[in-house]
Amino acid sequence: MAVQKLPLAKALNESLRKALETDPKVLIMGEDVGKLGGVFRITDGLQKDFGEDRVIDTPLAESGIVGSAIGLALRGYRPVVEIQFDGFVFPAYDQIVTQLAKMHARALGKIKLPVVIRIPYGGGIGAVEHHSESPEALFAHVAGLKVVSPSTASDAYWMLQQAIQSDDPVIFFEPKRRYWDKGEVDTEAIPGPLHKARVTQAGTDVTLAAYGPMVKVCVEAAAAAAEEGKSVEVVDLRSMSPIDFDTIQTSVEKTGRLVVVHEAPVFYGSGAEIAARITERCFYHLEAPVLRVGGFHAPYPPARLEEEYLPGLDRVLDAVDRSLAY
Amino acid sequence: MAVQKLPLAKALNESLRKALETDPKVLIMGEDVGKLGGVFRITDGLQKDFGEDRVIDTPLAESGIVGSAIGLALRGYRPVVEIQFDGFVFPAYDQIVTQLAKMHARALGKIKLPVVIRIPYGGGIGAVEHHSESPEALFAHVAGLKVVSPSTASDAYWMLQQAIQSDDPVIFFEPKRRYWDKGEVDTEAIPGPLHKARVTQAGTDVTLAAYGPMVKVCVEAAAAAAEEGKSVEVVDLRSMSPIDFDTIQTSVEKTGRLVVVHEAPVFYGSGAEIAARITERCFYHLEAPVLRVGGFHAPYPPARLEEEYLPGLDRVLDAVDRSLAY
Amino acid sequence: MTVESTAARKPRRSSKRVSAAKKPQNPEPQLVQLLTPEGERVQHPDYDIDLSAEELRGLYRDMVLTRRFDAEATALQRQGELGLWASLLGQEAAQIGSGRALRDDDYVFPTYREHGVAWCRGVDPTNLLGMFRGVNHGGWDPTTNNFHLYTIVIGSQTLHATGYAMGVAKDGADSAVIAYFGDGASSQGDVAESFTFSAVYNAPVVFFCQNNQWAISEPTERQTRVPLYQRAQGYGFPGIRVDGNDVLACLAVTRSALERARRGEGPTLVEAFTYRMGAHTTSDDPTRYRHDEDRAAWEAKDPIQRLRTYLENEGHADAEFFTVLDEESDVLAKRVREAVRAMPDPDDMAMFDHVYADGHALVDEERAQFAAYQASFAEEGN
Amino acid sequence: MTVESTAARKPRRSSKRVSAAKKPQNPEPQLVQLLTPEGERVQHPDYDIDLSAEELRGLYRDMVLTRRFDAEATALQRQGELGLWASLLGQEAAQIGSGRALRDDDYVFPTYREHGVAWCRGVDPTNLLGMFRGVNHGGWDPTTNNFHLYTIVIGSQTLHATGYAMGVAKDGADSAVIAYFGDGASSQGDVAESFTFSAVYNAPVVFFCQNNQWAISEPTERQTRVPLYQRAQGYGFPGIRVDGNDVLACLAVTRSALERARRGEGPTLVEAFTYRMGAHTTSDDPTRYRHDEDRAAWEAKDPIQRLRTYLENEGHADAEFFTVLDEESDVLAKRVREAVRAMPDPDDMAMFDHVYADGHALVDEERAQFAAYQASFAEEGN
Ligand SMILES: Cc1ncc(C[n+]2csc(CCOP(=O)(O)OP(=O)(O)O)c2C)c(N)n1
Ligand SMILES: Cc1ncc(C[n+]2csc(CCOP(=O)(O)OP(=O)(O)O)c2C)c(N)n1
Ligand SMILES: [Mg+2]
Ligand SMILES: [Mg+2]
Repeated sequence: MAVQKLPLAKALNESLRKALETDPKVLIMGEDVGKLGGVFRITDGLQKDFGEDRVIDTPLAESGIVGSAIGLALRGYRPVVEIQFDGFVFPAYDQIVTQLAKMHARALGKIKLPVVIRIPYGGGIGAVEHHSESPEALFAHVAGLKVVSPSTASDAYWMLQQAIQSDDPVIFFEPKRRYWDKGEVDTEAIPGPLHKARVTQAGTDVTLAAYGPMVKVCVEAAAAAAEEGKSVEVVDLRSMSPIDFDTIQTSVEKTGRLVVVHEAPVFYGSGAEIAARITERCFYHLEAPVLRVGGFHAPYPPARLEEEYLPGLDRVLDAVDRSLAY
Repeated sequence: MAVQKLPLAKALNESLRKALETDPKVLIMGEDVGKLGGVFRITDGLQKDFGEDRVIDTPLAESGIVGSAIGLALRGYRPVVEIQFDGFVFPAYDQIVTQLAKMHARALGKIKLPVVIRIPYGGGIGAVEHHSESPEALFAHVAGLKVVSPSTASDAYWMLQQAIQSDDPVIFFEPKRRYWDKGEVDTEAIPGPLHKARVTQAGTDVTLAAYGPMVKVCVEAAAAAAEEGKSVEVVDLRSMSPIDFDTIQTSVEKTGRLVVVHEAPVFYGSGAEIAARITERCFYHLEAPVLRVGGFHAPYPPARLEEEYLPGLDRVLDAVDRSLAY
Repeated sequence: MTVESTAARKPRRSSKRVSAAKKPQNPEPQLVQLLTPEGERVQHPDYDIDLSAEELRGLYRDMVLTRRFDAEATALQRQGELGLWASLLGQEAAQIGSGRALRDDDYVFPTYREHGVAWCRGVDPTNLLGMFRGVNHGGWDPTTNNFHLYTIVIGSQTLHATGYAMGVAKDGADSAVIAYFGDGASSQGDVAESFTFSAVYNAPVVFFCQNNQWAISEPTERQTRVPLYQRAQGYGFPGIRVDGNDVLACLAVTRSALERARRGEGPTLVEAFTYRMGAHTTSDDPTRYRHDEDRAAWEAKDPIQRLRTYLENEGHADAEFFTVLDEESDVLAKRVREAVRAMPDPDDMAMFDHVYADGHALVDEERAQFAAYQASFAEEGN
Repeated sequence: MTVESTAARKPRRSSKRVSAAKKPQNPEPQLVQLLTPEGERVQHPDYDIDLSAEELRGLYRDMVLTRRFDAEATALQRQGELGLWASLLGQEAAQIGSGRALRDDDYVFPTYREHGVAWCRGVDPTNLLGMFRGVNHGGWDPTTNNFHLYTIVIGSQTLHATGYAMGVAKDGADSAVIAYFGDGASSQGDVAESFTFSAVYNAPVVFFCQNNQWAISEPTERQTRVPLYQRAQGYGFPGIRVDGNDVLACLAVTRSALERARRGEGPTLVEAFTYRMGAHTTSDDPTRYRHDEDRAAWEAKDPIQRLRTYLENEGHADAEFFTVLDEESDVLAKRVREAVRAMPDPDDMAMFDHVYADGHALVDEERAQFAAYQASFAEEGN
């Protein structure tokens, strides 16, 4: 049966399975991805079925994981790397930024780097330090990388397929607190382009733009706003590099108002890029400045504070109201 | 004599010398900072005068340099770390982001991390790959770090003093192509606050905001524009985290137009943050969207292309014209 | 330079106040052992130790109370009072042995599992629980007990320890520094760099690797194909493997390494060979990746039981001692339980505190905005 | 496992077509040497090599042409044709010896100084100059000659080599991979991680460290307090130090390490002990940090001179050979000079090319905007 209702985590698992089945060059690498199936079980059962040669438990060294994945890619493999948590990608940052991102250009296109780096990201799961961060802007700023994040099970399935098929390095941010959210996945669908945004919810008064874990919050905010008679359009960006500005622009030309929502700190975050560019594109359409709702300029707080830290329904609605008040 | 005309590089050298003299806890660490005096000679003569115990040639390992500097800071020292070139800071990125930036907060303020990381940055010197990058946004996004960049010899001298005196980690970006530019340094002046922007040049039609190496270009652009009868105000931001939005706002409330200029890629760069926030603050004052002039979304190109890549006089003037055309 | 030659330089204390070792019977010559799993005292040519009955009881008490505290924390996690717990079960000897080798002026850089070392440093155990409850990222002042905050990013703290030790040497102090890390951590580049830096600067640091044979689900073979203590030699300093379930050997070997550091002879790597008896953390499910038999085999090597046997056999502790200790354990457990339950949630505004020491305009602005936003609900009567 | 025991397993070839070694006279037993600085053939118990006169002349020719190319590049930098040059002067034997040990199907990961290895791989020398002239970041197709692009960030390429070697093993191929790096690079965490990964996965990779005793201004003592070849042992694979100015020894030792890799026995670390005769790069001023005497002492160990002495003494090369080679050098130098001068600047738009393989909307947008912007000047007649 092609259409199944799956938790987002399971959709990723199925997507990896499909990739391993389809292309013998696809490899899974990471810490605990083998017997354990990863701390979030995204690779559950894959080593059992595809062997240790294709689903590889690595030494505990993220630079080594990404650096050796680059070498494997140069040899013709397509490694899909798992970083255990957002906060642990930084030991690999040098390899990602100076090597993975730049090697294709360095070689004037003669070699390709089809490496996917999967990173469970974001907060809301009550974890300890370094387990709840949203570092996407730190990758999106870097030319040579593509950065995406699904918000639904179906997107998780298909976007991961597309990321693996891409000949470019893709940083694939997985909204970890949505891993258990179920959604319909049609494994025989023909997916749209990887980097295209989607209007999740049509509206006329304000546009909410979000990606990954915050899409759900925005959809809920739209519903709540609707009760108060406000018509909110929600755009699921899906890709943070490139950003599908056309879709946002079309929406903003209609609504005249934009609020960008993400968990990452607002300061130098993706909301800044979107605000700057959309303001340039829609200068005469905007009735209010683009507002941003996101994390504060502070380390991700201890779990007992994360509810306050994370942009929730109320903070989104507050921004909608502020936007409408202009 | 308190007032001297010094190249920016020499001002930094004098500043380090003063810090070593004043505070026995100040240490200089980095690759080749000893006998060689650093590849740019910023630490010239310091090891000779202060000994190997205070001016420390380190093993070739940036994570080790920053990580051990953190340990030294915990022991009560004030390490001033030199990263040889912008593109070589990434092996240290993990220590900077997950440890240096967060340790003070992690300890609920019980420990302090007075570490300065000096990074010669930016292009224009005809160098090979990794020697011309502008990664400031990748640090400014991270809470716990302060990020500054001087544009003149005087600021180089004083801002480095202040960075060393600060109890917070400071990423100190040095505009390497301005190292040889001379300026007056008054070593007995009373400097203004480290994170305050300065209006370098008053004007009424458009505001140009820049920092580090691009300030000079903006001043030249203002002069060129003046010949065409356009009055351009130039704001030297000096600090990328925090950003002195008040000074920019005051300027923009006057001019109604803002162009932000930096070498770093525009996409997710500091111009985005400034555009977003100033648009929010000055929504009813802006006659044109905030425009950004900066690097393209591409790896820093080979030297023979850098003149095209770098925002020069013409591109800044073009943006001024485009802004005025609204 | 081999470990043996170095250790041999150490002046040997010949007077044995407590029973001397019976007969050498070390199954693995590379492994320093002073107390067998059966509770028998054995000798080692390079390491010996000379403890009073009181000191021995002290080590036993430390291990028992640490284990009890650890068990209580695991229980508190199950009860929902903690979000997570990383148990040290099985590693008590490695931690108490090394922890008790330290002087007050020495400085400790732990991972996230060194509850036994924290105990030795005098850190109130309840303070360790704050981060696992989610009320802070580290609930003690590292400078009070010279015990740094727990470091979660694997291996990072080995460089902090190295830098700190460089500072100790600069100060001309004869303190030493100890950095804890795991077998998994040994693969991190930072750990290798800390070996390089400490060797090059001859820093007074002891690298104490608790090889509990697992890094979450990965056995040590995923990190190395030779014993980890051998890693040090290629960096130019001694490495030594000690029975990590033998508190006496851990104490002796760590003490010797610390003395070496104090003498200005630089770093030492100690590999404490032990076993993680529990799950990696309370979130982990070890049944997915390892067999019960292994665990059973290691139960026979329990660090507490072997010292108890020895204490009893030698008459160094009477029944009352054990009874009193049981009571003391109960008191500790109760105190911890109550303290955790009483631990208040932090104030909402706390997240803006201590981001910077000298302040930051944006933090001030966001704090004010958030306060106003929060207040708006209060006004609305929300 | 020691190097010696491993090497001993290698089948020894006993027939010596060329003169056998006269007498063993290795001053440093750890250092594998087959040709003394005085040009005398010596024997080593574990490594030998058996080359025809033609092969010997070939090695000599490679070294001479490499040196001449290198000198020409330095001159071109002085003339302003290159922005920078990193000379290999003094390291010809290490590079030609190791480079000639490779098979076509082997894969090479160089630093930025492996011009001699590039020569062995058949990369056109002029292609190496593009990045130093500033017209590209790497001017050759790595897959044509199995010679990766120069890597500037120190140590990174050792991990790429390891991953590549893991791929070779997965493919069931018997190719090997070689990763070059310097003494300075040995301190980078990435290099340590590549040792760990290659050991754990038993990857067919040879780590070839040219210890030229300097990392810009820092002597090797800033990186390690023991010889670097010893580093390998703690990771569970052999390390061996070879006279880096002895092309025969470098060839023999590298060949043996490559064979070991092919046999599925995993990585080897080769430390070629040599000396950087020139500045770090043309931007460097070594007079600030090192003495001329050192350099003079190493001049006596020149890799080219010693092979020439040997060739002449043994009658393996006549005067004509040297004359022809001189002419060939001149031709090469001239060709390089002309090629560099003719090297066109890249098109302005080239900076937007190859940022991505599959394209990126923003790059397309910026390319179009920039083209329009450029065109606006053309229109204005600027
Ligand atoms: C850089 C980094 N990567 C991954 C993790 C996730 N992680 C936490 S503990 C652990 C295993 C550590 O194993 P080991 O070093 O042996 O210590 P042990 O837990 O056995 O005490 C991993 C992979 C982390 N904390 N930091
Ligand atoms: C990560 C990084 N840090 C610093 C540099 C600057 N740098 C270029 S070469 C060099 C010295 C390298 O020494 P070594 O590894 O011995 O190689 P050699 O130049 O002697 O061949 C340094 C510090 C760099 N390229 N990369
Ligand atoms: Mg472990
Ligand atoms: Mg070198």
